[in-house]
Amino acid sequence: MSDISQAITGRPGAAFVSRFSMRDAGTLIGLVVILGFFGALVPGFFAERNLINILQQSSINACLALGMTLVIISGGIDLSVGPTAALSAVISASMLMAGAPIPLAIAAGLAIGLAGGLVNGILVAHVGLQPFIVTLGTLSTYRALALIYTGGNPVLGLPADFRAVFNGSLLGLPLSVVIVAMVALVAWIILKKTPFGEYLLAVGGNEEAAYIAGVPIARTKIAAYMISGLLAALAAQILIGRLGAAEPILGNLWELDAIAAAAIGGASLMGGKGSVIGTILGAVVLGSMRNGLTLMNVQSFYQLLATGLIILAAMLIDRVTRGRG
Amino acid sequence: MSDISQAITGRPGAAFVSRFSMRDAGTLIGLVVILGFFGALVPGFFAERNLINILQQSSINACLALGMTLVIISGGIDLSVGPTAALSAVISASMLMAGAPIPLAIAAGLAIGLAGGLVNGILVAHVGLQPFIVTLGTLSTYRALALIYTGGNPVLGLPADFRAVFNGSLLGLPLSVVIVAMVALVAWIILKKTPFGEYLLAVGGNEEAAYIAGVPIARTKIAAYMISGLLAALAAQILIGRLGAAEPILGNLWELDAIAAAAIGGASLMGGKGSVIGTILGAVVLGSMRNGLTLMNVQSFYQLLATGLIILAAMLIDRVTRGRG
Amino acid sequence: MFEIPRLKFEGVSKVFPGVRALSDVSFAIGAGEAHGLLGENGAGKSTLLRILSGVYRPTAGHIAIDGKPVAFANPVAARQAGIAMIHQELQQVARLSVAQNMFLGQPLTRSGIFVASREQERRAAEALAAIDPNIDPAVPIGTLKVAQRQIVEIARALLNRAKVVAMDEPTSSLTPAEFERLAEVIAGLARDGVAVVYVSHKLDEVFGICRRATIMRDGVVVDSVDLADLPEKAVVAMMVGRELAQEKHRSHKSGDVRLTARSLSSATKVRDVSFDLHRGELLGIAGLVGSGRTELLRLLAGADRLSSGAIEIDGRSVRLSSPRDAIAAGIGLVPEERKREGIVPLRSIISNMALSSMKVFAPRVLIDNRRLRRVAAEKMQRVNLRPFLLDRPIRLFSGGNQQKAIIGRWLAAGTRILLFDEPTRGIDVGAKAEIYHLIEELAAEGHSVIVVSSELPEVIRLADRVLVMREGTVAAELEGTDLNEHAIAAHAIPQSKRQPGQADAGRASA
Amino acid sequence: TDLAPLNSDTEKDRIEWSQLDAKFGAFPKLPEGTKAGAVSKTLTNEYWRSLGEGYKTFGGKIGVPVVYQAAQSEGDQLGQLTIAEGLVTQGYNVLLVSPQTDSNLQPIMEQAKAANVPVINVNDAVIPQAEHYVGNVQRDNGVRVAKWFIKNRPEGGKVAVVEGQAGVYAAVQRTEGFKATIGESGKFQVVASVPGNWDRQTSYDAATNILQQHPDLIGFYANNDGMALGIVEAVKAAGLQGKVAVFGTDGISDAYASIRAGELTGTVDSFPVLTGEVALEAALRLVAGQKLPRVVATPQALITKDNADRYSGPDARKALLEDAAAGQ
Ligand SMILES: Nc1ncnc2c1ncn2[C@@H]1O[C@H](COP(=O)(O)OP(=O)(O)OP(=O)(O)O)[C@@H](O)[C@H]1O
Ligand SMILES: Nc1ncnc2c1ncn2[C@@H]1O[C@H](COP(=O)(O)OP(=O)(O)OP(=O)(O)O)[C@@H](O)[C@H]1O
Ligand SMILES: [Mg+2]
Ligand SMILES: [Mg+2]
Repeated sequence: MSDISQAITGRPGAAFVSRFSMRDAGTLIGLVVILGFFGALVPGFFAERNLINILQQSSINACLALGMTLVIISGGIDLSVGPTAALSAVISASMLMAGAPIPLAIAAGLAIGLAGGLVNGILVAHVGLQPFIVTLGTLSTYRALALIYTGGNPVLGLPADFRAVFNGSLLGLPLSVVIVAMVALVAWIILKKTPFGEYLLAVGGNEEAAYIAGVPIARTKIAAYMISGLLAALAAQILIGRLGAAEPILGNLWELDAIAAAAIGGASLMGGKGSVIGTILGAVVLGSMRNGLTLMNVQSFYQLLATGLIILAAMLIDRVTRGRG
Repeated sequence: MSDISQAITGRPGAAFVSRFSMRDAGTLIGLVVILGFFGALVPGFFAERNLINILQQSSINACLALGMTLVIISGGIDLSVGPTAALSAVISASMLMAGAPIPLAIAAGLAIGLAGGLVNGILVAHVGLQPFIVTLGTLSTYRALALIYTGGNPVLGLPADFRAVFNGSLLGLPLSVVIVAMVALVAWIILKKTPFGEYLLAVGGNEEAAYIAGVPIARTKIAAYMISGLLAALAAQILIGRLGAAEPILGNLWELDAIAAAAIGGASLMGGKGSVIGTILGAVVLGSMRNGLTLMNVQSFYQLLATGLIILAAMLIDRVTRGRG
Repeated sequence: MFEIPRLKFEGVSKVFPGVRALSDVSFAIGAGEAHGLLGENGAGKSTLLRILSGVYRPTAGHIAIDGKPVAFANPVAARQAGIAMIHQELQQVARLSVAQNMFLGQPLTRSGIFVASREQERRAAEALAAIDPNIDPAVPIGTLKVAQRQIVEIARALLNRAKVVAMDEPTSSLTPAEFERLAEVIAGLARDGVAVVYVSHKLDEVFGICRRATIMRDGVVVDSVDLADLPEKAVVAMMVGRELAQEKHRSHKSGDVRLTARSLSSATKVRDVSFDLHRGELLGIAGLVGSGRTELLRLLAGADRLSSGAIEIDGRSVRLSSPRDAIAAGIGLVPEERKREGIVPLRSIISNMALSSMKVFAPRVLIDNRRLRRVAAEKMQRVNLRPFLLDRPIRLFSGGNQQKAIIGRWLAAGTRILLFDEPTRGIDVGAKAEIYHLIEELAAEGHSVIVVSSELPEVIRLADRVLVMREGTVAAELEGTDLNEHAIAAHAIPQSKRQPGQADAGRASA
Repeated sequence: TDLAPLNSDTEKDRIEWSQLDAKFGAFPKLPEGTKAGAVSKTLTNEYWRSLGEGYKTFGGKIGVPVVYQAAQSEGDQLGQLTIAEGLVTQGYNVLLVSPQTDSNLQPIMEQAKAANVPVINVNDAVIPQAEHYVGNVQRDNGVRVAKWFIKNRPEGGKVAVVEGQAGVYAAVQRTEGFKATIGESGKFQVVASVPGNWDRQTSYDAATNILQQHPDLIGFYANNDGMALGIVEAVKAAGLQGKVAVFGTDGISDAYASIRAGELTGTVDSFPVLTGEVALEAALRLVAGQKLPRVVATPQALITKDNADRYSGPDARKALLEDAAAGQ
């Protein structure tokens, strides 16, 4: 019975380690291939300055993609991140211009993100609508609200104090990168170490079983959308800090990049599966690609081609190294 | 044994009617509400001419959405319809400008659609990648190919003979409407009356079980994507016939409209569920909305708002009338 | 008699759209009593227990615990009221660990924030130890076998101190040895004053565990009886509403070899399996859980790929690279995990039945609907589908009736070689007899049949000849007088573990 | 900085393109190895490709290499920022940027300043902190079309606007200019002003609906040429060709072809190739150390069938110089 009992008991530690590497190694290999490719072709690609650029340029997408990952794990999707960010941005910005204290303006912006997520979550969890359609509807709605609120005009000239909050650097890294790294750490802890993380995996993995086990399905889903909204709002704050202005049309097509990052990182759009580390790697894959193509001075049509092919290639590498599923 | 003999002879009609109403009544009610709303507010909304306009303006989206419905039923999604259409359009158009016979140019355009779908299908079915990501990748790739092929320029001044093919009318209806109605009829027959339809529903409903039951999984999925590509190409032909020009940027965001139509019509993005009649109704809901808002001269921000809210409202009505699931 | 029962159903009714699943169900169970709940497929047992555990709300009537009426809004409310439930279908999240699954919805935490994984694993191991100490609580549950996952379900019900433990077919995948340990656990629960509701189609288990039982038929209570007073036959008669004739095995084997397996091996488990299957023959395959029976059937059904070896049908070698090939060669599989591999839940009985024979029903392009309905009605009548609603989505049928529809699928496809993997798992005595009868009829008609089963009486009852599998190979081939439970068990245990007199203690059925 | 936020349409510190030579002399000598980097909105619109052509032409003429990049699509704001940052990193001596929005390239201003690289905002969206702007007055687009209606349709009537993407600067300004000017005359009614999203099909559908409701409409103004060409087809399909005037914006080659064919009534050409040449010239004059006014205005002209030949082909520059001399 030796082989049977071995099959039964397994080697738990090994299993976990191997699951980490199984899941994320594919993405890592994809990243290494892309970095190697550009490193070989573009002089200065590996310059410290450029690597920091890549991280900074990936940070906003990474921030969104982390929220997206949680939503995707719960079996949903959030197409409304860009407009949520825009709404958050213009409200914080107009408060700042009206002289509101910085923490209040930031808090209001983040609250808008939470509220946007709450609406999405309620429509998905309590009303029972399909996530894709709910967030497609709120994609238009939130964008329209941002446009109506500002009359379509950007809010320009944000105070330097506010911009300083997000524009500093810590240990040589831009603050935005540090903030997103911290967000990633928290997301990792949430997913791996808290009941909520388990609930997300359970709800997305087998909703019926989760319900029977007493997992608060609706609360779990709503929380996922609220976190996604919150992180979209945080990304918006970082961005308007960088830009010094908030526009109602900010965040156009952000959802696709965020979904791509999560998927390259191994999240399954069928739910129940996804990894924080993978998503971060996925965002950096996309960021390095943009950066490298620009430095190679590739014409935009060919950049578009490369974007498409690299997304497919990343998934292929991932698929080959990780096996089916 | 009365119940058995009843089951044998059935009341197939009755069964079909009741299945129709359960699924599609919700969408129909949504449509009626929207029509009633605009009819009350917009003079001339119910004019025959305007109703024909609505049908014509819905026809392209309906055409795409039918293909999308089949893909969604199979458990997938096709984000690449717009770029597929663009590629098909510019290739047909440039052949026409080079003097190719009309049937050949159309055939080539449709073949491009099939080929685009084939690539999507193979990557999904044989390579085993996630449909969302595959078609996100080909969304960029096909668009880039169309742009590169034309250098970004529209192909203008298509021959009148070609345009006549799609611009005539039959029994007072624009030919494009007639063509799409025929496509819908074929799609309905496929879904309800052919083995392929059963296979689609089975593959999307439970792939593992379908496999054991001998359903040709890969072929079924590939066929769904190929039909979606073909219908995108057909939509492109209709559109360039109407506009007299083919642009490489044609079809931007078509996928969202097509998915919205399918979802409003009751298709589930989890697969295994969807209806041709519902999708057609969904496309007409969206078309009437656009038409009504334009006739009311609603300012663009508020049009966007209305678009979002109406998508949500249509899903809500649908949800309330149809019950959960 | 005047003592307040621990659990009481009072006039419980449940109506689903189009079906009345329960009508006015009333009975009571005392503290410390293990109470059987018996009935055919679709009698309403699971529905009743799902009401008890807060998954469904009754349409009418209520439940009383210790004399106090309760109404559960959700499963958590039921759990908090002291109800623990083992569901008929495994309710697990494949990617979470065993311990995470066991504590799902009620995690142990450190400082109220973090999951106390170690503590959960320790307590999970404790609960598991009573039945199978070999299950590692830290591995993802998706990597376990069905039987082990079922044991996890049982252990989960033991975590909390419950007043009522409801078990809906807890042993459908378990071996007798595992059942024995479960029986001890149940006895322990009873000693602690817990009321146990025990649902099983294995009557001997119910007789072994329970003193009293309630028998249901078509959603109503037929009677609550003292099992000690009744012979099994009488109970069965109450369940099905008629006496079941005990049939004896008859062979229909003819001379011609229909299928030959030559040294079949798979990449994972099956090693060098060879046998012949004759026309009209009923070949049984027995073995321990994990001995490779399912994998062997999947090889024959084209669902998995051979790594070496060859399959011949009617003397000609065939390549089975997909179930499609196998179906074309006349082979059909009735799979072990019905929900995952058998049914397309949203589709009707007709669609599920017709899936494998589209070529027959659509000779040209369109499906011949009239013919399809006629054939479907005929086949479903033959398998005795209940309720006889051919357009109803299959997910709304009980497990037994789903199984009948899958069997109907192969009848419709004109399959000549039928592979049954645990054909009567979760299926009641009435339907079981029907399925046995059906299988024998098929053999009599010249079909060749392979039956994999963990229930040895079932294999012996059905099979002309039995292959005993051990660790992926055929350890023995038993026929005629050699074919008995003891012999099978003896061959099924791996050599190294076999010690004199221990054959019966293994994981094989006895 | 102490610069007031730029409004390119009203900035006082400006110069007409035609006066560069007159005021600042012949083109100066450049430091050895000067190279220019340019990033525009997208290459999917001919307008931006022509602008790039202008950069290349001028760069070729004086031997300065120009790298011209563009975002992958209109609206890819962060992608454009990434590209611009890449150009700063790579050490180009001057940057010419046509931003997606008023603020998405803001960080570039600071990075470029730190690297001592001048930045020229070329057309469309206006970066408030921009020290240098080359381009035309967006509002003037709509004004010119409105004036055409006032002059050529003295009896007045119903007109409609098909707008670009909601919230985009150029669309807002052009529409504003048109509506304000035509409103002043008092004879015209703007019966519809609806989004066309820069999209031919959307514009076609919108125009069809508007024509159906207002068959007596006398004209359309579209915020770009692609949309205008879609509207032309809708007008033809409604059998109203010749009765409804259609104007576009940009002056792409297809618009010229359509004008010559008598279908499109007119377009406001803002001469992207010339704009590119002027912009690079201004940029390189900065590199050479000259101090230019904050805004260099580039020309535009309302093109109709009558003057289409004058403004296309090799003599366009001459014609524009004549216009400038005539003070138009
Ligand atoms: N969610 C549901 N919707 C509609 N009908 C249902 C639903 N669940 C169960 N039923 C029906 O209720 C009846 C009782 O089913 P139930 O599952 O309780 O039977 P059971 O006695 O547990 O059968 P088995 O022995 O096969 O498990 C069946 O006719 C079944 O089809
Ligand atoms: N390593 C594994 N991970 C997950 N599932 C497995 C693994 N090995 C086997 N299984 C599944 O467990 C079941 C047991 O199959 P197997 O052929 O090994 O044994 P068997 O003799 O059929 O035993 P059983 O009585 O459990 O059916 C099958 O459904 C198989 O797919
Ligand atoms: Mg049951
Ligand atoms: Mg098995």
